[in-house]
Amino acid sequence: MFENVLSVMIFLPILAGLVMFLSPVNKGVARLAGFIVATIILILGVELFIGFSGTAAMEYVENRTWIESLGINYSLGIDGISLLVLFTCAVLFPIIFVVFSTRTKGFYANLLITQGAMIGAICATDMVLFYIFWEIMLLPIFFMIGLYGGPKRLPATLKITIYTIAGSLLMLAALIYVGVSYHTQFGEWSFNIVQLSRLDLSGGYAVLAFVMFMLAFAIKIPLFPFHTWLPDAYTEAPTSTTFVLSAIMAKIGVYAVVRFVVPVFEIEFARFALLLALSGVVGMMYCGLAAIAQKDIKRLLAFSSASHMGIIALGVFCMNVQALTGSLFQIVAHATSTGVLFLFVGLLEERMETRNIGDLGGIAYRAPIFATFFGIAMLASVGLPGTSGFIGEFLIILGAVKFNVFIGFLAGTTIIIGVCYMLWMFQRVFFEKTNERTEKFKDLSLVETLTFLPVILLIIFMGIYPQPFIEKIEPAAQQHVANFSSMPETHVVDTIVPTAGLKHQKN
Amino acid sequence: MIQDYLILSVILFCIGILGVVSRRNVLIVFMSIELMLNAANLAFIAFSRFHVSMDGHVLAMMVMAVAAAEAALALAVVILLHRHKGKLDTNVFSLLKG
Amino acid sequence: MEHTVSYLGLIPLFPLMGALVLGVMHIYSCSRGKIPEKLYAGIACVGPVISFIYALIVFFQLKGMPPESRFLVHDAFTWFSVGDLHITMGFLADPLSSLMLLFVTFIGSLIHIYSIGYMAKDENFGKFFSYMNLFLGSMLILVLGSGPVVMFVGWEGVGLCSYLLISYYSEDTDNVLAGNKAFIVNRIGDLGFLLGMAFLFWAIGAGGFDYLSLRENSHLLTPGIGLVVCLLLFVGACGKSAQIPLFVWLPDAMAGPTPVSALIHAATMVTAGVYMVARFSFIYAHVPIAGTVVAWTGILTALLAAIFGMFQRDIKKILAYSTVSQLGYMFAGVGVAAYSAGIFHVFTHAFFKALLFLGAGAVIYALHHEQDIWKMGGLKDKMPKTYWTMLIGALALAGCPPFAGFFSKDEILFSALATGHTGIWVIGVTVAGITAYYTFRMIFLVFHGTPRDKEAFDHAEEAPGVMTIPLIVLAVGALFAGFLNLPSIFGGNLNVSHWLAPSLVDHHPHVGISVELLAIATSVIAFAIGITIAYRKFGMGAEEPEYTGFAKFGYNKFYIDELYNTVLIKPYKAIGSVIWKSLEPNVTDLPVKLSSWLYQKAGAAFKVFQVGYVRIYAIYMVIGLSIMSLLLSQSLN
Amino acid sequence: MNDFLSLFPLLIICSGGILLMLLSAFERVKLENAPVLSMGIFGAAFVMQLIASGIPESTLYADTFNGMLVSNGFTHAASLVIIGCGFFTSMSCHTYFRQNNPCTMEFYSLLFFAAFGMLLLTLSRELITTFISLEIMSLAIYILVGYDRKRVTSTEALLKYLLLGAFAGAFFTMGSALIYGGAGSTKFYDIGIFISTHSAATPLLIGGTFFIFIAFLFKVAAFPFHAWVIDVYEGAATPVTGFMATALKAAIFTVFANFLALNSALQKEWVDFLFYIALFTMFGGNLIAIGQANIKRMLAASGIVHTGYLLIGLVAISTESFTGSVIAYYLAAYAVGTLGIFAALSYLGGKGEKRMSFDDFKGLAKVRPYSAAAIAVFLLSMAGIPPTAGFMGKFYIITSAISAGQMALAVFAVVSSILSMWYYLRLIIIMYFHEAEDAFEIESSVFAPACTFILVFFVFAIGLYPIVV
Repeated sequence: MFENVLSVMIFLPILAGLVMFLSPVNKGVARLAGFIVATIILILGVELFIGFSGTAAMEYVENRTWIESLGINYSLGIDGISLLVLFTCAVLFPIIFVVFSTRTKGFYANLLITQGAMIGAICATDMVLFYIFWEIMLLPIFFMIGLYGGPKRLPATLKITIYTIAGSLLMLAALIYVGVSYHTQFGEWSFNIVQLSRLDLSGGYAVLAFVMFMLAFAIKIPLFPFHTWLPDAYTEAPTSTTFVLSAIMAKIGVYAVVRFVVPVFEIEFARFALLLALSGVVGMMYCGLAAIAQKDIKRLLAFSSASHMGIIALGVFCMNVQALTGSLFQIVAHATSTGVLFLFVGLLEERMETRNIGDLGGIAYRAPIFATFFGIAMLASVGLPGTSGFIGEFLIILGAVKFNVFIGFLAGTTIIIGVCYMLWMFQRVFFEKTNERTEKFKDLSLVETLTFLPVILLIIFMGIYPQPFIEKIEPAAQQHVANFSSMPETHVVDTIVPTAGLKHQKN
Repeated sequence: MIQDYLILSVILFCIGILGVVSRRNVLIVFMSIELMLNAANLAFIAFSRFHVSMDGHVLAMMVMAVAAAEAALALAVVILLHRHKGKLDTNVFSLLKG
Repeated sequence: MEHTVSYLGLIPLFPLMGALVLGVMHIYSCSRGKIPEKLYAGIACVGPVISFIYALIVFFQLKGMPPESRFLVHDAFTWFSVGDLHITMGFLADPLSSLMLLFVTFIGSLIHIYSIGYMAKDENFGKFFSYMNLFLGSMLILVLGSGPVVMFVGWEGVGLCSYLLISYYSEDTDNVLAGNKAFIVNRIGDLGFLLGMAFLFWAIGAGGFDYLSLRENSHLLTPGIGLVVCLLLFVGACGKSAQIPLFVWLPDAMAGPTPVSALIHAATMVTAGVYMVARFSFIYAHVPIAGTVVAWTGILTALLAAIFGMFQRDIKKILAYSTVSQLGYMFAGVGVAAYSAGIFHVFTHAFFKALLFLGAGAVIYALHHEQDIWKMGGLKDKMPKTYWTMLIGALALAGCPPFAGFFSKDEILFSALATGHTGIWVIGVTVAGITAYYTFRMIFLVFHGTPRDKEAFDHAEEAPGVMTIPLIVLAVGALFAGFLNLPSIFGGNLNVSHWLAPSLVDHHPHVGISVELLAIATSVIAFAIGITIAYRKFGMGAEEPEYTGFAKFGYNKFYIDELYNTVLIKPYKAIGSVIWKSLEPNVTDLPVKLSSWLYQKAGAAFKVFQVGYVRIYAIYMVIGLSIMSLLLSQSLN
Repeated sequence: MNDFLSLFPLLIICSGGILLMLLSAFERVKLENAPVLSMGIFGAAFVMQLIASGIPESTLYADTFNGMLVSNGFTHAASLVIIGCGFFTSMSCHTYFRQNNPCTMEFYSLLFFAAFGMLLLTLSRELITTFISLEIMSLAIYILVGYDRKRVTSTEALLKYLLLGAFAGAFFTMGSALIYGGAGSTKFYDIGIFISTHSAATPLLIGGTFFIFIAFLFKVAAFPFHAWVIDVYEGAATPVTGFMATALKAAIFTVFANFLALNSALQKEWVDFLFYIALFTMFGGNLIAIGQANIKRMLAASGIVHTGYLLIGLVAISTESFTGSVIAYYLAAYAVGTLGIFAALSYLGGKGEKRMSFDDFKGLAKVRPYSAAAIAVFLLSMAGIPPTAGFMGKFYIITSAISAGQMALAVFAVVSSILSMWYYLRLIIIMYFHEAEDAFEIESSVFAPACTFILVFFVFAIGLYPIVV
């Protein structure tokens, strides 16, 4: 069974979700079933993580021909690049089913389908397959925001959907271009990333394709200035959806850059790296500053999440092993810190019926456990040493300094910017005097405590002893960077940007 | 020699087009379309003479047959329209728009 | 190898475990049933004491070794290793860290004991001690860390604890704000530290990123990079040790409970910066310019803070500024490459400043949290123990021979003079005078003269033993600590300096005895002048003067807080709201909005063409085909 | 034998039409069963067509039809699509006419004649044959459009369609006349030979081809000959609209592709022309669609956009090794989606098509979740979201475009499909994210819903297992 564990992890949730849709079960049953499925996935994920031998190669590979005429295969695999993303996606889901009880069955079904699709996107090593899962994973989000979201959900959901689909359709054209040029260069059709990395693309269309790829991922991550869908979507979406969006889906964008863009478009990537890195940093500062001005905790966290994503993306663009490993590690760290903060805010909202920072205060006295957990997650998200947040940020900043001193310096400011808004929020929500609203705040129940405790422990464990994670991803990162830097420098200069635009089609 | 016939047929064709776009009475519009078809027939005949082959004549016959069928349908429509509005002005029938 | 020992890691571990246990107990007690304070107190004091014992063991083990190879290491585990960056969670005990270790654990333990009395009947007793233990643990990690990254863990850990403890009375917004300020300013410093580490790593870190390897490779460091690294690290030191321009947080930090001020904001944490500079002495030694920058920053801070100290009325604020000023001295010392002198001042300062704070704490405790020295007076007879101990502390601070402060400060000034930094020396001497002045201003106003607040005075009484005993112990320290590093001129042989020598790149200027005498003489004179002026003004119960002119200016700390507020904080927030209110919707999001809007409008406009007249449709066709045929005829020829 | 086998479906359809006409004359069958009967005949034809599709090589009817008809894989695929459309149309008609003014038996026989014309069209390799089959098809469709004599809108649709259709037909005849003049023959084969010996750029040929293209472009509603399609779709009965939107388009595009592929020189000559037509068609269609409030009109407009994509397929066909597989697949994918949604509309529309505007479908998901889900699936398929058939179709089209070096066109296609997300999502949002105001009571009939759900299955089946000829 374990040789195609990945397929199981992909299709078990999807099928479960579909069955849930079609069968007339009540929401309690749905929730239980969802929890069970998620737990199975969790177990499989952990098992897979332990079994992963940490070489630079693909493991748990599956390969079946699907569409011969175009060489599209159903091929899955996991390596150091995707391992931690998969781990995150597999591990964090059960929490949602435990914490939030007030949802209909459709919601749980959607959640499961999202999980399956995301795992698919993470494991796919065939570009077309990846694209298919990539698109599928958006649809449940669309429905979840639209059906269960906040008051201003309709514009938000329309915006996120069209914005992201716009990006991914451009990517579709680009990836077809890649496939076609593979066909013209090697005389056979293939969309498998391993083979595609043998391509050497150059010329205007390559740049165009690269841009289209990056656009899709930049929107998903989101990179500045393509983040404008994020505040609305994150704020209007139901908390668990926001959690999924920020904790996992955004990471898949980063992952996809590493997996699909870098190997294929070395030259273009090298040429645009500085620009991209800059946009990452600017986004970090921009969103971090915007977070200060927020009255709504969730929106504040949305901006903080965007800000951190900027840093994570930066790590990828720096393309040295420290930064890359840092990013891959930070993917988990950010999911466990900021992502979990979203869940906490969800709890807060359920208990207080408000997310407005001004209406809160003094919760720490009423709910020490909640405050402690929240505090730890917050400290992790501001990258305090001893929590998971530090390792990643440290590595990324280290790499950024190597990449470009100026960028490195700007990236460093994240440790200041982050702490500013977080402390500001923590002070107003947890300290100061309680008001009649927060007087009757209930601390975490035993179940909730036990649910969140593992995550909190994970945060601390990953801060104190990250090596087990790092040693699994580091070889892959090493090789990735090695392949990248083995790219002949001469290519970088002789690629021309299309000046005449698109008007010269016939080539 | 052949040019003259062609020119004539083109002129007929253009008259037909003009009729279609300029007139609003359904009957006249249909007539203009018939005119265009006949222009085509004329061209067929001329070309078949030019190529010294009978195909053109046959084709012309076919076209006429089809034209007749169309005309039949057209007349039915005319009656239908008259039933509805008592007018044959095409501009009357503009419920579907926007 | 014989240098590897297995217990260094335990030293920080005990307090950390204590913190964990106490924290859990506290949280437990919040929901169900209170837990007796005695239990908390017991657990709280275990950690520090055990660590102290271990510190002694470490000390003696090192003593047993040959001086040049005096160090113990303990690599607990590989923390993380990426590419050629290998970070081990390792601990290093060499003379420098062992000295720090000793007094940190010692004073830490004392203050824990003191706090049992001071914090009695506080409903968050457990929380307090949990934080204190956490602090001690982080501080020990900071001291013992075998490399910069491990040090950084402790570095930020103590920052966190100081935040938590400053905002300990968190119901009051100002305290929390003070905490935030401390944390954020520290973070600014940490940025420097972080970048400094990054530069250091890319320069020479590949061969191993711990002090021993770095020290070996330090000769590979190019001067340029070296300067950058030094300055960046010094930024970190400024943040932690409250030097210009980052000193603003320390006075506000007095919002925390007094033992906290004593332990964190006087004795231990704030000296971490000095420790760090000394740690990296092998780099600073290469770039004298950096040293000069450090020295001047330090001495100017000393001057500025001393001036502020002259006009404060809050007893803790006075002590806070004196702390800043003393830290300035220390930096001056390490800046002029007299590292051992700087560290020695750290050592002595820990004693007398902790002593002064605890004394002040006792006073405040006695007067029910009255901190304004203009409301005190005549407490001499009421609380003699406190008085005498504090007097000793004051003398030590003011640098009166033969108290601890005298020797350490004099060592610094002497080395400044000897290394030719005359300017620094002059300022230093002046500051010494000012120090004497404001210290005794405080002493006179608090203990001599007539009580200014009658009924508070009546209720005042001597603090309980659990508080006074630490005072006495510290007083002893303040008295005799100086003799540990007795310069040769007094027949001593600079024990501490020699002890520290292996772990520092110290060089002792050999100048004539006259210079040394000059230095001593001047500082004694400065002290004398300062104390006389103080006596003249406040000796026998002075009345509160109007703060006018320069005094007002000084009392308001030259309005530096206001300056920062208007120059940095307000704009920062403004930028935030500008981005959110106007930039985000009107600029960043504009293309998206615009395109969708255009699309909708265009669609609406396009409906016009669907007029519904069949004739018009025919005309469309004709127009279309005529245009096409035109284009075709173009293509024909 | 083979040639007869591949003609067999054609004959079945034709005789089916005649049979139904006779039956209606003698009134032997209850009107109720007419659709069932027609479904049966269509089904039989479909099976035969499947069998015929097994024939690998193409059959040229040299002696039977003097080379006027050719059947090959492409025509087989197209015929399959057309017959399938007929099948599902008659399926949804069953339900539709229960809740609208009932029709007579002739309706179905006309359906068959139309299908017959289409099949003939796919096979025809000669201009006049094309013209005749075109007219057979069109005349039948005209009548179907205007079948509901009592509804003035239906009549108006008929008028518009007939008028403009005849107009376009006239162009076709003129075009074929010119080509006959230029090439001396009306057989595609001979024309091809003529072009390869002489050139495709003689005035007569260009003029003729141009006129013929106009006729084709009109039938597939390409910009600027699209104006009629929206009104006609709205006026016609929903199942008929579905039939027109799918089968007719399939037939025309087949013959269009065959005509283009008759000689590479010809195709090269016209690539640029088609490039711009495709471009304008895509964006024009989107612009029209976004403004529509009526679902049928929106679908008509989106049909224009899909015409644009198919035109890209035509631009990209490589005449050397022309299989038409891409176009055929896209036609199938598009047909499945469109038929499905029209089937759904034809039973959700209610009495007298009272529910046809977006707002009428508010909160459909709350009342009829399965129907709403089905519609959503069809819409997503049209939008080209995986894993539906529409996605694979778009994938093939773009692939062929880029392989033919038409990168720009590919990008434009992508952009236009981004634009089309807008109105597809709009309907989904209205169905799902609004509260229901309507109980959506409908005449209980199993056929149309069954048809819908079968088609849902097909959407995924074709999408996940794209069998490319």
